[in-house]
Amino acid sequence: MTRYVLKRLLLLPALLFLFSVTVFAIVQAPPGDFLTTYVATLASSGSSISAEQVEALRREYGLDRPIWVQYLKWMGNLARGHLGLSLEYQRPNAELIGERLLLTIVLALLSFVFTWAVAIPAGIYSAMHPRSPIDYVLTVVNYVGVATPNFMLALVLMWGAFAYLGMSVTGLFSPDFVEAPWSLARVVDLLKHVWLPAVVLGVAGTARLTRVMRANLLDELNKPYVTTARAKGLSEWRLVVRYPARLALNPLVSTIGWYLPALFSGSLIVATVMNLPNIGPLLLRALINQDMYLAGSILLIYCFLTIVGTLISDILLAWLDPRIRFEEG
Amino acid sequence: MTTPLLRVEDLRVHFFLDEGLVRAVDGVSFDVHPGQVVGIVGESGCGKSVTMKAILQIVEPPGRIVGGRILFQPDSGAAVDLTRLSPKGPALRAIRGAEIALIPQEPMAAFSPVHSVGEQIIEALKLHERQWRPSGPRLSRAEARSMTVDLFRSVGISMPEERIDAYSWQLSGGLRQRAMIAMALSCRPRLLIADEPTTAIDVTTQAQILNLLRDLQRRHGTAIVFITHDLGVIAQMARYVVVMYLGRVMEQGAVEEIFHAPKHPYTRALLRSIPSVNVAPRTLLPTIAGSIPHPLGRPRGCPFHPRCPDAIPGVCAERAPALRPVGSTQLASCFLYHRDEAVEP
Amino acid sequence: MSVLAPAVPLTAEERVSVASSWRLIWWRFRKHRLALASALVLIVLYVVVLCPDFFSTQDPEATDARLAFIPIQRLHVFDGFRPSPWVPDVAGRRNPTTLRMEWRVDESRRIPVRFFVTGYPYRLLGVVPTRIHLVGAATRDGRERLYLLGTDRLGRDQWSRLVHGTRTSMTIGLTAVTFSVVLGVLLGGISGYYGGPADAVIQRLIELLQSLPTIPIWLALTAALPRDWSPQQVFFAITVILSLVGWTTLGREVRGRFLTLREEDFVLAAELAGASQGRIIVRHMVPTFLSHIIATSTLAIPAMIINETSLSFLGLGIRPPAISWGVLLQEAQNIQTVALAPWLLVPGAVVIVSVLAFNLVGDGLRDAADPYSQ
Amino acid sequence: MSATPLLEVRHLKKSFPIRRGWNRKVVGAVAAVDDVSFTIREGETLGLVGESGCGKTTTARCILRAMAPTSGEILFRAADGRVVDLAPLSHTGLRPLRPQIQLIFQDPFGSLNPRMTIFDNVGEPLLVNGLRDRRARLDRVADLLELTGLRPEHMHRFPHAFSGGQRQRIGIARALATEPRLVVADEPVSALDVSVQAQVLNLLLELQKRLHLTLLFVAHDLAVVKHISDHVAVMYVGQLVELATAEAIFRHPRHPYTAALMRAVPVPDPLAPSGDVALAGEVANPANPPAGCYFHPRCPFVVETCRTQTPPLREIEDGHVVRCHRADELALTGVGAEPRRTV
Repeated sequence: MTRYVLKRLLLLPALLFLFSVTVFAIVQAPPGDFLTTYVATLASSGSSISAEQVEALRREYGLDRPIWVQYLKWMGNLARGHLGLSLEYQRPNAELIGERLLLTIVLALLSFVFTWAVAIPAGIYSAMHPRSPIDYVLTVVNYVGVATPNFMLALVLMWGAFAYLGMSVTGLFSPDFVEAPWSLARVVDLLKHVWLPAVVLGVAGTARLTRVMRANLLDELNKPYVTTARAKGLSEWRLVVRYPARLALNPLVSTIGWYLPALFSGSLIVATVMNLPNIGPLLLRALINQDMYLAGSILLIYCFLTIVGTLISDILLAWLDPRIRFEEG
Repeated sequence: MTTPLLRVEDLRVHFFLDEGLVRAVDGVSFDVHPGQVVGIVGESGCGKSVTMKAILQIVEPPGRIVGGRILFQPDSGAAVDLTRLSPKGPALRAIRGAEIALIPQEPMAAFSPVHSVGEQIIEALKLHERQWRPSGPRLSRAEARSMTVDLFRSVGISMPEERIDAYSWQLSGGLRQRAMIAMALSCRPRLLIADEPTTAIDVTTQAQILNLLRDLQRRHGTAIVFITHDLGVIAQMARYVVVMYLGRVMEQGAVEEIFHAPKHPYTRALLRSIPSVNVAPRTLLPTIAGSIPHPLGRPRGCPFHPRCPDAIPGVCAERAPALRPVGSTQLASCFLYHRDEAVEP
Repeated sequence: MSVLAPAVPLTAEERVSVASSWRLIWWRFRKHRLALASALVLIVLYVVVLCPDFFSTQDPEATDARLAFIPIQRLHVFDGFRPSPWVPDVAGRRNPTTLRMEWRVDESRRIPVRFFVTGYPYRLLGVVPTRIHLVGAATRDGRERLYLLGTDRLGRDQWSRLVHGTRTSMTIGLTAVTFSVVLGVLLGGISGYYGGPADAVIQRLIELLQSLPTIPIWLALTAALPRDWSPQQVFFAITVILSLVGWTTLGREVRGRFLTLREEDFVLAAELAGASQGRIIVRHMVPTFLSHIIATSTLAIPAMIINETSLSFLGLGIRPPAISWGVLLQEAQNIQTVALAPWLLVPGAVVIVSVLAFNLVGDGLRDAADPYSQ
Repeated sequence: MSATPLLEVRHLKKSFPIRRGWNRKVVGAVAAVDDVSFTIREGETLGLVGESGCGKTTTARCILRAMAPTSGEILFRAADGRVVDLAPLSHTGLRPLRPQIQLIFQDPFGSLNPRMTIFDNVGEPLLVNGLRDRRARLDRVADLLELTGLRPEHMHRFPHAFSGGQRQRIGIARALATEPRLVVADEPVSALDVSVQAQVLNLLLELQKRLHLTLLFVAHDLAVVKHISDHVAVMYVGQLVELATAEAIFRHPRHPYTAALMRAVPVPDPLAPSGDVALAGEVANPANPPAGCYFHPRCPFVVETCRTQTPPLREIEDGHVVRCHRADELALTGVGAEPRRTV
């Protein structure tokens, strides 16, 4: 088990390297660089900047060097914990990302908890009572849930709340707390607001997970070991939870690896619609304005979260399933 | 004779498929006396495994017991009709595993792959604790574990202390089946249902398992219902044999009579058609014409009549014969012996 | 020799005995009523894709600020008891304080709706010049118009725009999946059939692609598209981007199928008969997994549609003046506007219906795909 | 005994690499077939028996060249009289010989392509070997179906319309399509019901007589093997342990494993007890076989030599070869010596 985890950990730097190259290539891809965009923005707003100043800035950011030097410089800075300076905001990227990252993770984790807490019991119930009325209702809900893009759900909710209740459900804080420093009151305020986006974000995933759980469990229920357990005299509920549900969970656990990252990145769209202060809207702006080091840093953070998610699910799976533990160990 | 431990009476289990009705078990009756080994033999689709599942009330939907009785004689008191008990209720669960235990066909798939073998046996021990040990302190984990080790030893598993923590896929086929037998015996049941316990196993290992079962049966006096398609195994294991074909009992009787004086044309033809190490080699074997009909296309009347060499025109195709005595211990359902004994279709 | 009894009951025997796999699949698919109905919905949608102008009532690009935010005119099929479709007229009045046009439905004035009316000129299927449209207001003076789904802030007819958006969004889903299938079958096939080093390289590539955070990468890639590209170029680029990430699932599936098929007895039999590799692949392997690939691809289309819609919604996918469902929904980004004109959310409902239909058809196909499993 | 050998297998070896780790490094090998030699004469049947994992199927697949042997020779007398070594041949080199060696599968359900009609399934070997004319193929397939006891008018049906036994007949028809000289039957009846088994065995016996077929019959069921074979070869953990005529091997087995295998088979006669004295232990792991004789940990007659020295395969009687140190001194009993009680 330890060896297995160690092996996975050793792969991590290699993956990060590959991802960093990919990310760098993508943010470098647009024609021109952020200075051109910057100059254009300044020009359009009426102010201007001299050619010397542009050159100076270009040197400062190393934009005049060959591309691989720029990459190495960026990586070197990253390794030392410097995420660089955002051109647009003229603030350190680390500062910009810091709090938003925390909120991103909180949102994703809450949404994840919601998904599993709802989907697993619902899936088990459906599989144990196939073709029952509740199963049919759940199936319909699931189909619609899977088919609804989460930004659409957010829009409808926001519209409903605004048009019929006269309230706004955007943001993660009440106006008083948006800029306030962290305090217990602020946390409480956050909790009051965060559940709705968390649910919106989790609906499609919950629907999908319920369906998968139901299908997996139905498969498992036909296996001979279930007959053995039943012939042993176990009660139906205990039997299902102890044996087939446990085995039906295994393939789902391995999907945490992509589900968590999908939540991180899925929150991007919802956050934009609902105006949530997490890293999604920041990335969007950075991309549009070619604020490349900010965009690059955020993308790399997404990659890192993805890798960590995969790692966690692999470890969980190995812990749950002895077959994997022994094979790789 | 003693009162039977298990009496199956006119059992009917039907499967309600979208394509039509499959009468998987259609009027099966037999008795199992205490300490007796009864063999149920038949080809694929004869309903032998469904009969076994019906006894334990673990027939999967869309299958349903639609008729008949399964009377089980507990230690004391009157016999209970298992078909009357709720399949998920506590009364039946107390019988499963504790009074009637199962040895399934595929020992590989019959154990959960993510729980150790020992864990699954300990679970059974604890579950039925009050039945196999009505008084005394609650079973501790250590005690259950040491009992499992003893069980392993008694079924001939070497190094039981290590094997108890193994997962089923770490054991060889023979060991797995031994562990399965240990689990089935853990609560000292009075009836053991062995569903093709050696089909997936090699012949030398099969010999070991059969010896073990015979030995355990002699020592504990457990009654066994032994289900198989192998006539050799049935001849060596059972005292009393039930021959099934397409959901019905064709013939039943003491093993010597079935093998040496078979009455039903199906039994006779079946026995003649198997190549044996004692038959002259490279000669044509007497065969049964045709093949087993599709379960949805079961013939009217006696299910065997289209393939039967002795079918009586106008009789066998019309009505199904009833199971009636044809000798001292033997019963057969065939119009050759009881021209007028039919069951309603 | 022996008399042969049929394996299947005699009634349906002959029909089933000579039924090819596609016929068996069709028989099984037919049993899923919902999937069948959904297939019908998809057929209708793709007919719309073929000639959106025919189904439009007005030029989707025509703007008129004076006609902004006209509400939905409800279509009535019967006039009394006579089947004669009509819509009520709307009358506008400028609110003196907000200076906004306020529209009132006037049930007393009925605008008759007729089939095959003359409207703006276009080319049917891109070739035949015509002015005939499926439905329209039967106008006497050419003044009355039909707003089946109301208008947006620029006074554009929402119904006509939706019909045009359907063309883009439904096509993008299909083409992106086609690209994915080509990539997936090719790479997955090589990986599964030849194995060895090629397999190892392709497997690592798939793993790498699958562990990339998709949406941010998509955003970054689409943001990198030059601003001055034509709508066609953008459309093509978005398709490629969507399929670049989407082929991996299909690739895995194809590889898995090849791996199991290589072990099948009937494939070995063909090999031993002396059949060439090409024949084995084309005659034995491909027909076996083709139905599965079709089912999987059908199930992959909705994800593509949702992704396109999301990207365009954020302003990074299809860009105006091109129209797609996502572009239409951009109009609904402002909640105040939506509160004023809730019909702007209708394209969202269409997205949901089409995705639902694809999922149901895909599930039906998947269940029917393996007629020999029982 | 005077017939010419059709197939001569010499020192056949097939090992599968054991791979571990992310780079699939080869860390060892399993010898699935370990130095197997035998001869099949024209028109005869050789039964190859053994328990699962003994290498009998791998041997058969090597002869069919469904896989490449690691070493050894597979000498096949082709139709034109040449003797060809199949072992080193490439895909293209094998193609002209493929029609002459055919396989009957164990699984009647997986061996026919469910998406092709019976005509296309049975006709495929004809088509790929040059019979392009559809009419001629229709005639030939009709003949083959009749030969195997099926109704030719059913040839446009799909496999799903047939029962297991019928499918096995179709499989046999396909194997015979190219008029092969050697037919390898890999457990052809073990997946069939008892009442259908006899039909297929009879068909094989009849066809062999009529078409002068040579059969390699791979099976685990000793009764079936005894019934159909002229010679019997017994394998254990990849090795050939005994080879003799069916008559000799069943009456006087010389290897303790052969004798134990025979005794383990339950006889369908309650008055003829069998299987009472079971072999102890389990089949050795071919990835890690014991030293000396592979059978020694289970052998009731084991002596010190058996533990250390690998016994050679030697001929102790005319045509009776055995791999046992003590073959000369042991008096083992076979089966079928005493007549069976008849009804």
